[in-house]
Amino acid sequence: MIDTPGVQLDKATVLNLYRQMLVIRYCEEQLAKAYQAGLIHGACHTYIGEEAVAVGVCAHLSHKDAVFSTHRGHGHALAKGVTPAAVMAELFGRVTGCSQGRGGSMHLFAPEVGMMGTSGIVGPCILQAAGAGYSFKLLGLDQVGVAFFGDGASNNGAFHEGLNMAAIWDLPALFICENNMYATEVPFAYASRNTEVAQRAAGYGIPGVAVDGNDVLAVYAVAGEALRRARSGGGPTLIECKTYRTRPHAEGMRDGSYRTPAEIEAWKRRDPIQLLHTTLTTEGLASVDELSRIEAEVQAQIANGFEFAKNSPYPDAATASDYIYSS
Amino acid sequence: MIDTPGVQLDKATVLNLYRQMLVIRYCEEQLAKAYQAGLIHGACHTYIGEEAVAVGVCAHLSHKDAVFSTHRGHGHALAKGVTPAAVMAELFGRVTGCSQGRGGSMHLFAPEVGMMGTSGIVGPCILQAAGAGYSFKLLGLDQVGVAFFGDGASNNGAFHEGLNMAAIWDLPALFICENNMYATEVPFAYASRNTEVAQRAAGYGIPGVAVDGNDVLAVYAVAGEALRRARSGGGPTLIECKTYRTRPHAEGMRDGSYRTPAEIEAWKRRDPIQLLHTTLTTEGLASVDELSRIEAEVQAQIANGFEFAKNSPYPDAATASDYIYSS
Amino acid sequence: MREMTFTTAAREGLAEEMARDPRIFVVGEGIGVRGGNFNTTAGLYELYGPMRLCDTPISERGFVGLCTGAAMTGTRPIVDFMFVDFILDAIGELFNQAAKIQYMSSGRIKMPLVLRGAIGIGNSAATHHSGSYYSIFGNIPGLRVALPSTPYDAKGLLKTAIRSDDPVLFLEHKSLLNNKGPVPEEEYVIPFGQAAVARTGQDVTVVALALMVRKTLEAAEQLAGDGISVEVIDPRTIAPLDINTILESVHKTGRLLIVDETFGPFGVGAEVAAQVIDLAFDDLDAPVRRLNGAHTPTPYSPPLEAAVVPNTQTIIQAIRDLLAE
Amino acid sequence: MREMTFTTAAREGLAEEMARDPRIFVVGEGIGVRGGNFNTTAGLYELYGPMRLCDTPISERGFVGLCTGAAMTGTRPIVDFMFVDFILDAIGELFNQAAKIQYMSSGRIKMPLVLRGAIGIGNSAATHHSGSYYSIFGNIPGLRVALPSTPYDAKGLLKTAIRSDDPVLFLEHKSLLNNKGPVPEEEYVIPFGQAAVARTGQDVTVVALALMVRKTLEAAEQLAGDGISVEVIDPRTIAPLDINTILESVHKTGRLLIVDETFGPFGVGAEVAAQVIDLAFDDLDAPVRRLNGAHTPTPYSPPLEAAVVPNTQTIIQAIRDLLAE
Ligand SMILES: Cc1ncc(C[n+]2csc(CCOP(=O)(O)OP(=O)(O)O)c2C)c(N)n1
Ligand SMILES: Cc1ncc(C[n+]2csc(CCOP(=O)(O)OP(=O)(O)O)c2C)c(N)n1
Ligand SMILES: [Mg+2]
Ligand SMILES: [Mg+2]
Repeated sequence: MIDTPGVQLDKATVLNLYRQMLVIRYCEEQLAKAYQAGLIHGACHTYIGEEAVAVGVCAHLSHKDAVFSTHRGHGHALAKGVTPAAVMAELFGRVTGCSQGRGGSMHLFAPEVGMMGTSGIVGPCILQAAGAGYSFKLLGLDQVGVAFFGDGASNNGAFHEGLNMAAIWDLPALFICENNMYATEVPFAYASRNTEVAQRAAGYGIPGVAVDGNDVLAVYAVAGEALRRARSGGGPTLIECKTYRTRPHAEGMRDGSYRTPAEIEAWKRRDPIQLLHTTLTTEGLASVDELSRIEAEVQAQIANGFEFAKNSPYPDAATASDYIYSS
Repeated sequence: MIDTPGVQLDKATVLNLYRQMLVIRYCEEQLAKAYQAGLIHGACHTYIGEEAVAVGVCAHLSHKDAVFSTHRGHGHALAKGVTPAAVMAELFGRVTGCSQGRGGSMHLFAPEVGMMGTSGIVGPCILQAAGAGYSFKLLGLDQVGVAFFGDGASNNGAFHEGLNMAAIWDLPALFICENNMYATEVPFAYASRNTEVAQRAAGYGIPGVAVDGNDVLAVYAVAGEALRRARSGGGPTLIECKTYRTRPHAEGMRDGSYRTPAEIEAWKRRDPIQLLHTTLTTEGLASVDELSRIEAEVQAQIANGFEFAKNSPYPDAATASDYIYSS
Repeated sequence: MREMTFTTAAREGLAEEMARDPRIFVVGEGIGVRGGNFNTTAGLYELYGPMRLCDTPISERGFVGLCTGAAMTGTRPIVDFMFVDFILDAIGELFNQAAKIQYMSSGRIKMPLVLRGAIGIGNSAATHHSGSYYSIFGNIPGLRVALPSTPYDAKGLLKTAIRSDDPVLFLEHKSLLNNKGPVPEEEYVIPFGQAAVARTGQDVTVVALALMVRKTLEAAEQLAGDGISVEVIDPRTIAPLDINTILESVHKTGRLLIVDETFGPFGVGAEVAAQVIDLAFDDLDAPVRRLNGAHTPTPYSPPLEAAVVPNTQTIIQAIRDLLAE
Repeated sequence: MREMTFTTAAREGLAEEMARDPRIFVVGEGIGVRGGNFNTTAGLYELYGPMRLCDTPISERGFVGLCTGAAMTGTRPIVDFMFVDFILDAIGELFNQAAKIQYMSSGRIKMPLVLRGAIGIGNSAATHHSGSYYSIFGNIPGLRVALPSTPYDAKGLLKTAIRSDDPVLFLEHKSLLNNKGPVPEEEYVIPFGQAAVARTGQDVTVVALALMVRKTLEAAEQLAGDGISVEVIDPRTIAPLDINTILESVHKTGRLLIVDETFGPFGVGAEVAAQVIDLAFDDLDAPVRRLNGAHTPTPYSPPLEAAVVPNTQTIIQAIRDLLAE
């Protein structure tokens, strides 16, 4: 058993957090390589460095809870249960992709597991998660709508209107702001006079919590409490996860003109996976060997997924205009 | 001289505040009658009960400062220097109206005096006032952009995006929220969990001040300080004026299904004009006779304006498609 | 058959659907206790309460986005804009999200979302309360657009809109709301994509929508006195658009005029004309003509406002001009 | 004459205008130090600093509204959207405010506002980064819409857009940005409403815009080999639309095809077809035809994406079909 403020975790749960973060990390690393190799036809925004957020939150969710995400959504899809094979196949434009090749990196849909979509447009996920909360409340279900979005999105009108409506109607919704300090190359400190996103919750009369987004146990604890509140009719919570993307905004983009190598290095030293590794080994909850075994298993899983994806067929051009309408 | 916290006013200034509030009050009362008489072709949202806000703020403005307003804009136009005749003629659809009959109640334009427009759409005035501030800052002028809007508008995305941008760029802008507790028939206490609009300023890192919107001297003091700050490069301020409209949302609409007669009566007892009248006479700054003379003068001014307006011609139908483009 | 107003008929359709399906809810400003600025929901709050008749803050973008998410997760939202002009603040949610998600999800997510609002020019509503914008909605794949012109159509099309799993724009012309017409007791729905032949005739085909159907019927009545026989076709929905009914009529008359209150350029008349010229070139004995409202923001003053919309006289003139070709 | 890319030519035009008028400023995400996602402003931040090259928060509605207010008060804003798709969140500010305020103020307020963005389908940008939407802008009175297809036009039209006192949409197709073409040293501007005859021919008139001009010229070149003479007309602006140049061509050829990458219904092809039918009915020897991209959201996967846009082969086929009529 491991004890961190406000949370008790059994070994299996913690090791699963570790595994899930690795799934994202290795999958993203594979995608970055695939991008270099020309297998990815469009954009590719990796989640490397931010894995603890998606994993810490989604560990509490079932397939019936609805997640809505944004352009940096691979991690959310994987943490919600989309297979690495389906994510990679989607970015490779294959019919076996989670969106059957229609979407690519910024349009990942897997309603079967409650991954209700990522969006190339910044903002809408906040409103749609509130809407899922509205459905669940109206239908009397104890499910929750969860939005993942960046610091940049918190300056968009959708944030204001979405959080306000979720607040006044006590909707079962979670708003997870991944504050990685930049929107593309624009620093959040430039785009907002008050860089404490969590403080904005007060304007809407709902709880706002800031948490170390690189500490998966801390995220897990905060998200768990907010979800208990939401499921029991206590309304929405805004959670600001302070984190950092250690790769450029998108693959193929230059980096560093707007941030220093020193800053990047400092954050790499706070790598969420390394942090958990240290905690687990120092607290004696898992041995290095155990963890290495997990790493090897995940490596194999990603390798298989990659093979599957790149050997999958492209969709049939004749289907390009299918599914525009329900009938 | 009159002394209220943070403001010293000479008699002429105070009497002018009194006169300006009367101009709005009598003009609106005339318009309400005209609506009954069928002289007003479209909507008519009166400002009765809220006069202290427009007057207390606009008393500090020159024609070079830019005011942007909303559907309840008669008071702002009058306080900014549009003549009652031009306002009434506009609502009567006459070519002598301030918008030459194109606009009516919700589209009052008089750039000559810095009345840059009222809008039938709630929200845009906030953004446009920030934009005026941007122009003035870029051009190195000490002019200010001012937006008047309601509590309902404070839940619109334009509020969030406009205040945030004005904050980060230190724009010379003033955001005046007229919190009259209702948006049409929807109570602000329903539409927002935190009904203290001024508190939202903290989220943007700018000053937010709440003031008794029925006390013209208090509004005058708060606005004066905010304007000094804006003109000297100190950036924008959000001012929440707590006030009340004592007539229905719009002329011809039923009232009271959403608020009690007792509530309306209580606010009528705090009538901004009556309050100033009492202050002036009890503090011996002006005699009842002096004030009565002003009332008579304004009555006459409104009567003349009304005659002018209702005897003005309608625009020529042949001009209906003029001015769509600049050339 | 019993007569009722356009508004009452539409409200009856809404009430019937809300009674049969508890997943339906309505959002909008003043659609709760107040019953809607245009009485679209009068009496329903008392039956279904605040969750199913939900008053909103002034957050048009927000509640369209919220309802998009709701439609994706098991409920069937109806957004009541009062004036459709206000939808312009929500276009991103509508075009980039609601209209595209069925496609992007390969049909695994449905989008049962109705967006209703009052359209049209009249009563000096001025430029922020007179918009229609339907040709814009018709341009976007993934959307359906219904434009009833009678109480009968209002009820039948609204019920179809509510039962549809696609996002549907349901647009009600303000000047039609109090018109009365026959509405049967027994239940019915009107499928999308079926035009109504509002009047049969031999000499010329006139396609008109919403209020312009009424105006065109008046014009046709007057012209009948001069022995001119006008066929009037009301597409009722422009997405999908029933071109076949129009083609059959043009095959008979050889002449086509499209009367539309809204802007001409890139508008409904253009699309109808382009399809007819493509598919029935040899049937045409004369140029296809369009009569539109002026391409201008809507002015307030009565004489200006009257000058920017077609009326019975200008319709009559346009028909005479076309027959003279 | 010197050659430069579309992007370089447009940027030269912007730089020239910013140098001559200190009231001009640009807002957008990453248009400051970064120089723009599409290098639209590269090098200008160093010259003019953060007030005239202003990086913004992700507040599209907000900065369009802000720039509307700025344009009303003495400055000349340019909104750089990077992808025009993002303008959909600002449609309310654009259609209800920027487009209407000159009119509502009876011409006493001007609206010198440029809104630029990349359009078009390609490179698996998928459905949120492939939009064009120009027929929608053309439907709205008060707006101008420019669609350059060459570096020369990009510079000349952008300078006209910046000098205009009207709100102008300046739309740059992503697949054209790196195309090179001749651009003179000496200054020039291109007036709005003047189509370019991109290729003269006798047998058929093809109207095309933006990237489709290039594709149509390729098709015309190939058809020339078979002795088919195609006249290619590039309107360059669709609001205003130079119909006369099109009419003259149709008078000569008797056949008209409109090739447009964007959605067919209520689109550019519909408007051009409708005007030609109305004004040149007797000149037409065959139906007016439209070749459009598929009426669908834009898919990501290369084979799907390729299937939803016209290409040289489909254009050739459409021309042959029309000539066979
Ligand atoms: C409405 C909209 N505007 C602009 C963009 C272009 N864009 C894509 S990602 C991005 C930055 C997003 O920053 P943030 O929300 O902090 O997320 P992060 O990339 O840092 O994870 C921008 C501006 C967009 N996709 N949508
Ligand atoms: C974007 C938009 N949505 C809805 C409306 C309809 N409407 C007109 S006034 C009003 C209420 C405005 O309330 P508030 O902002 O508090 O101003 P007040 O009328 O109380 O002065 C509404 C909802 C509108 N004009 N614009
Ligand atoms: Mg960020
Ligand atoms: Mg109010």
